[in-house]
Amino acid sequence: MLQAPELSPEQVEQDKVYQEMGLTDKEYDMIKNIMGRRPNFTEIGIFSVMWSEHCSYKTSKPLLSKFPTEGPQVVQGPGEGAGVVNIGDGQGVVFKVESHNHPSAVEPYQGAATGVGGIIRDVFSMGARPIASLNSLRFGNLNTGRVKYLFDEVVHGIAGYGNCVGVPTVGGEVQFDDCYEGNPLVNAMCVGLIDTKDIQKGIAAGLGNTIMYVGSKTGRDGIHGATFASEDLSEDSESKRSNVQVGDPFMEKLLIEACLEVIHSDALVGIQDMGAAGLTSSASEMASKAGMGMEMNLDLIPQREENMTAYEMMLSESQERMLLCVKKGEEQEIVDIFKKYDLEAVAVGEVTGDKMFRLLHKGDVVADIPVDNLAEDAPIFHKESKVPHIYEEYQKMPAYKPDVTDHAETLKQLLQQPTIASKEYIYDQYDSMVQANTVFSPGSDAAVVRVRGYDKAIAMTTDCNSRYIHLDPEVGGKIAVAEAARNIVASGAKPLALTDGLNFGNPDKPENFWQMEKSVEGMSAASLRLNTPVISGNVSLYNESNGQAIFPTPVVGMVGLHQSLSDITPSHFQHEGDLVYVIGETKAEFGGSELQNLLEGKYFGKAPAIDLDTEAKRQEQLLDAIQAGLVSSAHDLAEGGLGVAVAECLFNGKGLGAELQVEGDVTSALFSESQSRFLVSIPEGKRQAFEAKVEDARLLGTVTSSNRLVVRNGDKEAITEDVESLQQLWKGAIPCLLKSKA
Amino acid sequence: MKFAVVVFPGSNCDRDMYYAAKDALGEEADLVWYQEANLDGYDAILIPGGFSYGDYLRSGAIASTSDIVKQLRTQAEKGIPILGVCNGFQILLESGLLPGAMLRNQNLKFMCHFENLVVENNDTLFTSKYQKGEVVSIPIAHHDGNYYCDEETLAKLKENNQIVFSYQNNPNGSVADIAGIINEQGNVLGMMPHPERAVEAILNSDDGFKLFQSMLENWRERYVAGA
Amino acid sequence: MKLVKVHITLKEGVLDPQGKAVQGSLNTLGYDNVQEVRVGKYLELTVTDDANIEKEIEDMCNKLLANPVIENYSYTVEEGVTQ
Amino acid sequence: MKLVKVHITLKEGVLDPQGKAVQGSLNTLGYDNVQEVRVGKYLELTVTDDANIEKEIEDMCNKLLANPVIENYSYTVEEGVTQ
Ligand SMILES: Nc1ncnc2c1ncn2[C@@H]1O[C@H](COP(=O)(O)OP(=O)(O)O)[C@@H](O)[C@H]1O
Ligand SMILES: [Mg+2]
Repeated sequence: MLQAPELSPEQVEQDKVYQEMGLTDKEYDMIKNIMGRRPNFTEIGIFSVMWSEHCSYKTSKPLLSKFPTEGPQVVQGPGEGAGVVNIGDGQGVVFKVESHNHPSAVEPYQGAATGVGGIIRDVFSMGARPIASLNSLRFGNLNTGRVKYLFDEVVHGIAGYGNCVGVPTVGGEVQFDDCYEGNPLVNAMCVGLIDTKDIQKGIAAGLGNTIMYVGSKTGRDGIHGATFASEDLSEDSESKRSNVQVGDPFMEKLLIEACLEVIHSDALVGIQDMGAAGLTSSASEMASKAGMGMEMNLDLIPQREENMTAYEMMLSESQERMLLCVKKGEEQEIVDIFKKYDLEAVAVGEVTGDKMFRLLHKGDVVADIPVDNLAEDAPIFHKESKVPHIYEEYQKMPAYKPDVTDHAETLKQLLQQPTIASKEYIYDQYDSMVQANTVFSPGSDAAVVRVRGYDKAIAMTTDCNSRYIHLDPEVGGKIAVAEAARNIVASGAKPLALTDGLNFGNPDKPENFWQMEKSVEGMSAASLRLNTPVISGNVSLYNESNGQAIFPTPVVGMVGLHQSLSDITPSHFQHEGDLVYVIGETKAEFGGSELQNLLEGKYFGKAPAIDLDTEAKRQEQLLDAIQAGLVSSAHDLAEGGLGVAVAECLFNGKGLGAELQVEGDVTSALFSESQSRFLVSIPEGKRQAFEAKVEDARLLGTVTSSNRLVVRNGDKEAITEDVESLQQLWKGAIPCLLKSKA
Repeated sequence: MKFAVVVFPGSNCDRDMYYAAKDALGEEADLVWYQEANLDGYDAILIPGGFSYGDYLRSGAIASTSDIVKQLRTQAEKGIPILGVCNGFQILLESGLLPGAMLRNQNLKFMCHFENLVVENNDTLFTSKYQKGEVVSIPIAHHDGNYYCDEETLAKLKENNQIVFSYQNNPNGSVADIAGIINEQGNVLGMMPHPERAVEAILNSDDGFKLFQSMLENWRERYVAGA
Repeated sequence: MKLVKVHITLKEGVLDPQGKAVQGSLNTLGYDNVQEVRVGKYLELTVTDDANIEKEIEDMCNKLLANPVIENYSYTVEEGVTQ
Repeated sequence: MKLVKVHITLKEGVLDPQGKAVQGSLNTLGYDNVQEVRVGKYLELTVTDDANIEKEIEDMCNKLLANPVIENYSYTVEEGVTQ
């Protein structure tokens, strides 16, 4: 059977095998130094995964340290499986985002499915019950067969896994742009609920305590190039086998229930999922965090395939596996709990006092590494940064002035842009209601899930307009955070904290690194000003195809709290006769806008400006008005500007319409993407109270029962359209693109 | 009234069902693990939705071979009301407690949204609080909800008034727009839509609540008032 | 060791939404000569030798592997390959 | 008319959760001699006669019927039965 011929330490050095594993000569020398000898094949494999960006954050750590991570609401910041914020009553909300971009490009269904599974494990390994999932997706334009296939299969994979494990998928976002054609992005976020007294840590503490393995058996899943590059693969074996990771959501569901039972056992010391770099990272991190060492006997690891080598077992990314540290002598208690769910908990090692990570296999010591050098003390590299030429050009360009004559027609076209069009095709495939707590399913600004038994609810969203970040990463980074917070506020909740998914190109290119730096600075400034500290996150680099990087895409996942269920505010208009206001001023800002894309087929110029003090003030005032019961509906203005936002407010099948009056340049009024704006409707009788609270609100018109959208500019009618037909265009756009022949 | 909610490996609407009985309706309810359950002494049995055994092979198939199905049969014969929702319905079909089978939705996709159902038969233990012909809004969430039976079976279902709910706009291709059917004896109801997700206005509909109320009222009439 | 190959197909007369969709896609891709597609399952069971194997396989099919309301099954028993 | 029978199976090394669940269930039902189960697909295509049929079937498998990243396929072409 397949077996990597184990190369000798000398060969590893001589043939520079470590390079195929992603280590540089310099890193190899560092490792040799740490070990005081040449590392063997297994050891170098272990270093290569632990020192990869994914596990060590070796290039992004200096940037991540800029994020504000503290606040009175923060219970657990970055450093554990997921972050935790306080929501009162002894409860916390646990959340994190994770990317699965490259696996999804290779095998979209399984790539997306295992991405969902992985992030759910991060959340329940903290001891929390997963209560909601969200995602953030990026694809090329839906005009090639390959992109359509990727899109369909990714959505199918998210649904296939999420629906089966019984965690409602309540929200997400998707954007289509050519830069993602060869490198789609699949980021998944999971939110959990916990009694804060139950929070678990991934530590292997207590000399002599037992390390136990639970879940799926280990196969050769996801072991990358390295093994196969170093052996003679006959064509036959290549075509007959595959290393793609396959998810088993049924196993995950059993693990969720069993682990949430196990956390109440006094026998449990620590628990962690096996995520990226599987057994290697979970084991070494648990030991390193506890200041201990660990010894494992690989003969005891449950194995799905025959003749697996130590290297293969340690690098396998088989899914649905957990590692536990259990008090010595109390293993049976743990075994019994898992047994009820048909799961086997197997003792595979123990905590040692020498801070070494030692592995035995078939009677030999196959690895013996100072554990801190793998985890806590992995190296950090400071990359070169350089302002990209294109940025300077964008900054010099005169403001883009779109030429629009038929505003009604333009609105119709914008509503059919896939990034704006209805995402029902996607979210109808997600079970968004299981657990029976979903107040707002996908389709609102923020998803809302009530906390059963309390008068409160949790709002959540994912956001990132990467077009602005492409034009100006610092401003775009601010906007990404501000937009997420705006969505939370529009739903009537107070933003609490965020998780970030940093998706970028190759950081070795100084221009890319500059984008990372600036995005992070912008995001940090906004999270500081809006009091939404960063409590968890994920970094995915090298998102490129054919040497072309994606738009920088630092996804923001944000969570907020509704202090009372009565604060929950829909984004759609509710009642005939309500007054419609826009909060915030509108300037002629079209750089990176949906209109620019529609008219020019590309993005250029300056991103819309954002002032964080103004942003914060408007959010606070609107939330105040909502909490005072003055607001019927609230929606943030985003892609496509006011025109698109008004139309969206009418798309709830209530047969309502609106009559609005806009001032000045109609194109700007309708389609500019100026920041920090909301569209709200309020009962006529609350007018005075509302205007007293919200400074920058301007009356636009009223909600009618006519099922027509009418927008006037002076005495000219800029738009008079039937809401029903607008809605059909908006709803039909994505299914229509998918059906059209590539 | 005392409800048992049977939990299989992979059930995921078990708690939803439990809360519908316990919190919304305010009656007693137990979550019972399929291997340990003793169904004697319960006034009604709820088989929740989800993906028992991952829905591998066929939805509900593996669960339908487990020992607890024997107990379900015994209780059904005794006249105890049994409600199977979604995967629960699929398990009842696979075990032969209800006739027919489920195929994949016609569009091959999982779908989750509110559907309008027509109450075709309000003369059952489960629907007496509804009006005949009443249209109710209840969510669906399934991949294999395309109900199939042969013509002979369908004729029998119609003749005996066993079709309890039908879809106003058939979303999945079910024969005769069937959303829920009852056994001949009138105490085993299977339905794809999820009434337990529609028992409070804050969840966007409470149209499912009357189903639980009907069960309670009928139980009271039979055992409390009558006794 | 025996290798049992089980084929499970939808009964005639039972609508096959998957088959229909596959056929539609094939036709869209230009394979106009595909007249009909039926999608079934194919299971490979590795079973230790046993005198009663045929009877057992039939039992398994009836009890679990196939649903007689909608499906037919057939099977073959081969000498298993020891890898 | 030809009847094309296509078997699609998971490649070696690929986890088959479905097969595992079926095996577990068969074992629970008392069929202890079932050592392994792998679940695949079985398709029957009715295709009008065509000189190029083998090439076309392979194309169809590669493009649509099988997922070459994780699945293998094999097929046979038989004289179709006209019913
Ligand atoms: N971009 C980021 N911003 C803030 N925290 C981050 C970021 N990326 C990773 N982290 C934090 O670093 C820790 C380790 O992350 P990671 O290795 O992705 O977790 P896991 O091992 O669970 O996959 C986590 O607590 C995570 O929240
Ligand atoms: Mg983790």
